[in-house]
Amino acid sequence: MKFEMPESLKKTPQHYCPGCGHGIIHRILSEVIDELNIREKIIAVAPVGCAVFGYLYWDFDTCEAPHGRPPSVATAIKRTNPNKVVFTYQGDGDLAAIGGNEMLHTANRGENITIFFVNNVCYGMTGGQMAPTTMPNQVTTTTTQGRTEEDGYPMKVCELLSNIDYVHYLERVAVNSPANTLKAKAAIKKAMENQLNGKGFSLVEILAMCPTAWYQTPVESLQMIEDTISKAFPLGVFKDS
Amino acid sequence: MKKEIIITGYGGQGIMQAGNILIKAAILEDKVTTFFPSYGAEMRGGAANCKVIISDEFIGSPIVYKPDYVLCFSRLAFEKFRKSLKPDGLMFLNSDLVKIENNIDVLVLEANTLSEKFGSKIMANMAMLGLFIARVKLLKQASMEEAIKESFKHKGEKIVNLNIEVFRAGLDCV
Amino acid sequence: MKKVEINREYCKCCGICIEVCPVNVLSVSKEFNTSGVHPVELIGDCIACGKCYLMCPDFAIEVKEND
Amino acid sequence: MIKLMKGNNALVEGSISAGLDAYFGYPITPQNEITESMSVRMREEGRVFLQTESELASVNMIYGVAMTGKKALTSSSSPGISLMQETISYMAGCELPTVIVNVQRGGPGLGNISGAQGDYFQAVKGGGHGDYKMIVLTPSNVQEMYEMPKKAFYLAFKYKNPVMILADGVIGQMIEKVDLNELAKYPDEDEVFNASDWALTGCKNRSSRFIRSLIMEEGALTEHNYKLLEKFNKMEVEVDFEEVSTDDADVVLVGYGTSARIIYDAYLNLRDSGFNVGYLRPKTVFPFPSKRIAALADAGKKFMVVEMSSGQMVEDVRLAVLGKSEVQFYGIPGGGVPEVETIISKVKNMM
Repeated sequence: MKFEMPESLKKTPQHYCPGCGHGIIHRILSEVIDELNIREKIIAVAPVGCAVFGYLYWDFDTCEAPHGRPPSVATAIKRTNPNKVVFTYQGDGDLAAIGGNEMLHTANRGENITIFFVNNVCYGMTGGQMAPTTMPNQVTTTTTQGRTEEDGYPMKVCELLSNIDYVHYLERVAVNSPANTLKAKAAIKKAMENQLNGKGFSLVEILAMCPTAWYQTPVESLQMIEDTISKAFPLGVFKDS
Repeated sequence: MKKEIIITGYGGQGIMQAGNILIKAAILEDKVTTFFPSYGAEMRGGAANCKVIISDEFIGSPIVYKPDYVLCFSRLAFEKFRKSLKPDGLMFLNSDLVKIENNIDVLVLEANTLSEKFGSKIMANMAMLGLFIARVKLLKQASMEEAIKESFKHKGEKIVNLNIEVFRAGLDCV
Repeated sequence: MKKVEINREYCKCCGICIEVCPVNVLSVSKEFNTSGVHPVELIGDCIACGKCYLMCPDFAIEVKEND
Repeated sequence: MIKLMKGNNALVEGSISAGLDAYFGYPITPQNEITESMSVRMREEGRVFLQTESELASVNMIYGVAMTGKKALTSSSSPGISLMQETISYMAGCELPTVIVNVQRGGPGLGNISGAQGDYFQAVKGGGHGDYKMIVLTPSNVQEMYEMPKKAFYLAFKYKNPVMILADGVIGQMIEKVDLNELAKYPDEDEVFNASDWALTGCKNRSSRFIRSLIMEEGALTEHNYKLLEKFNKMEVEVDFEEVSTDDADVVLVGYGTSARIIYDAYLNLRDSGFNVGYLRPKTVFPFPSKRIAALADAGKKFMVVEMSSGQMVEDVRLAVLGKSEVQFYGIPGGGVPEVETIISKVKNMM
């Protein structure tokens, strides 16, 4: 196995907080793109959120979408450019909150695009507010006494989408250990291959660390995913039809 | 020459169809014409009207406030439009649907009854067009019939001919 | 032989690589990089397992042939 | 080919003739014929049609297509256009060529479905956030509904900016004669429509590109805004208007879209009665024919502005006139239509 930076990643320091999961996901995604030799065919759609600067790190064509709308932007790019490989990279606020409707309808149309859904159970960029995926009792800047029932229950995107007939592939992975990261990379690869093979809508949900908003050290946040978050959001394949 | 026409009644009575036939006939005679429909949430049963202008010159507003002619298919529309008619204007009334006092100066036709004689009551609009053209002579019979043909050709020759027959029966009622 | 190469300037000293290293050959250095971070450094014999590469969020670690 | 056609349907044919690659829309009255007709015609032409889940999705889809240098259009009516404002601002910020059609209806709120002109400010003054401008074309007849999409795309690509066709329910719903002959070619259109130096097409044989409107580097957004401003100022040359009998006029009637047709009737009637009135119809409301109006004001002419609103475009007329001449306004808001007779009596009062 090669442990060297992929060509699809720019050689640059990045802006994420220490221990943030985005860097790992950016890298394994770029590795997959290199391995599939599709860098020149990629049109990526970045979200509003911490990953809005994806283009600073990815060395392939990338655009920004308004908050919540990457599935629509990607749908349109893919439909008018069926030979390109189009993916969105979205956080939990972007995909599950403001963009919930676009997510549902893009899935329901079985669009031949790939969504990478980075679930770090909070709004990172704006400073750690509650997200739809925030854990029960989790303290955030808008649930200072912990998330209560009145604030809703963690939204399980894979489980939700698994009821949609037209969805092809759903898997939840995590990047909190070397073994999990390798599984995450395999899932990302499979989701990209699905698009190349015209299989339709694929979504990979990736549980990722946000030590800053979780008020933890990076190492503690690895354990938080292991002990708590992956219990609420079980890892595994939810659909592969 | 510029004549403004309102065709009015309920959705489903062929109001828009009648207006469309008028503008098609007008185009066949190289006239300038506009058609502006009422449009709404109701597809059938609600109040509906269309405004048709036929002119020899450029038409400004397609909206008609004071019509020269009203072709009326409902009581409600009759009350509404009789007041807006131009002083020398004419109202054509489907008297199967609207009963009026005798002293009002309108042209009446039992259009549904006439239509039913030909086997269907949904051709009352053709009967009224016949009456209208016979009285006003705004457009030629031949271009009207050509326009009717154009409008119904997708439904087959039988339907075209039936509509033309009802139109002619309306013509003969003046 | 392959071994860890650390880009001192990219490192934010999150400590994840130290946590996942099975042979405990990574440690926080005493020196600063230009961002004021104590970057991670190699202090023993690397077995080139690549776990630190897999888990580094900062593009700061590669496992390469030593020249 | 001469045909009788609804304005909404003519817009569809004009868009297809203009080389539209993709249409996205969500039903709303009074523009449903556009979405319905696109569903048939775009598929017939082997191009992309999609009925979306919302206007948000529609506008973001045209945003996506524009990223790749292709021609995309969405249409809606007032409330739907309000929903699109965020992404219109993004498109201006990202410098993307798109066309948005607003078949205006009565507002505010859900309002009604009658033709209205209450969205002028939203279109011309920037309904979305930030400093941006959009070229706004105002069709006044079915022929222009056919011809303006091509012009809109040409200008959108020329300036890499969203362009709006600001119609209304009357123009959209009315039927009149339209000549569907092939649209004239702009001399430089091949060059203008060629997006190869900026579009996202995959980074084959070139370095990777990104398109963004988030510009966080110190001072960079100010610089970007100045660059945009320079572009908006250059759009001035695209100003277009129609003018009749203003030379000897004491009062010039000003209106766009459906209002222009109404003032034309008033103009003819007043001229027939011996009054010296003129007629001026902006075909673009951004850029606005301010210079021409200023020149007419300098020549001592008064203005009667007519709109299907409480008075929006009249503010631009007043800005152009700068108090040098009298500007009167007559409008009916909320889906009402100004009456020719009222215009006539108001103009007579100004004489």
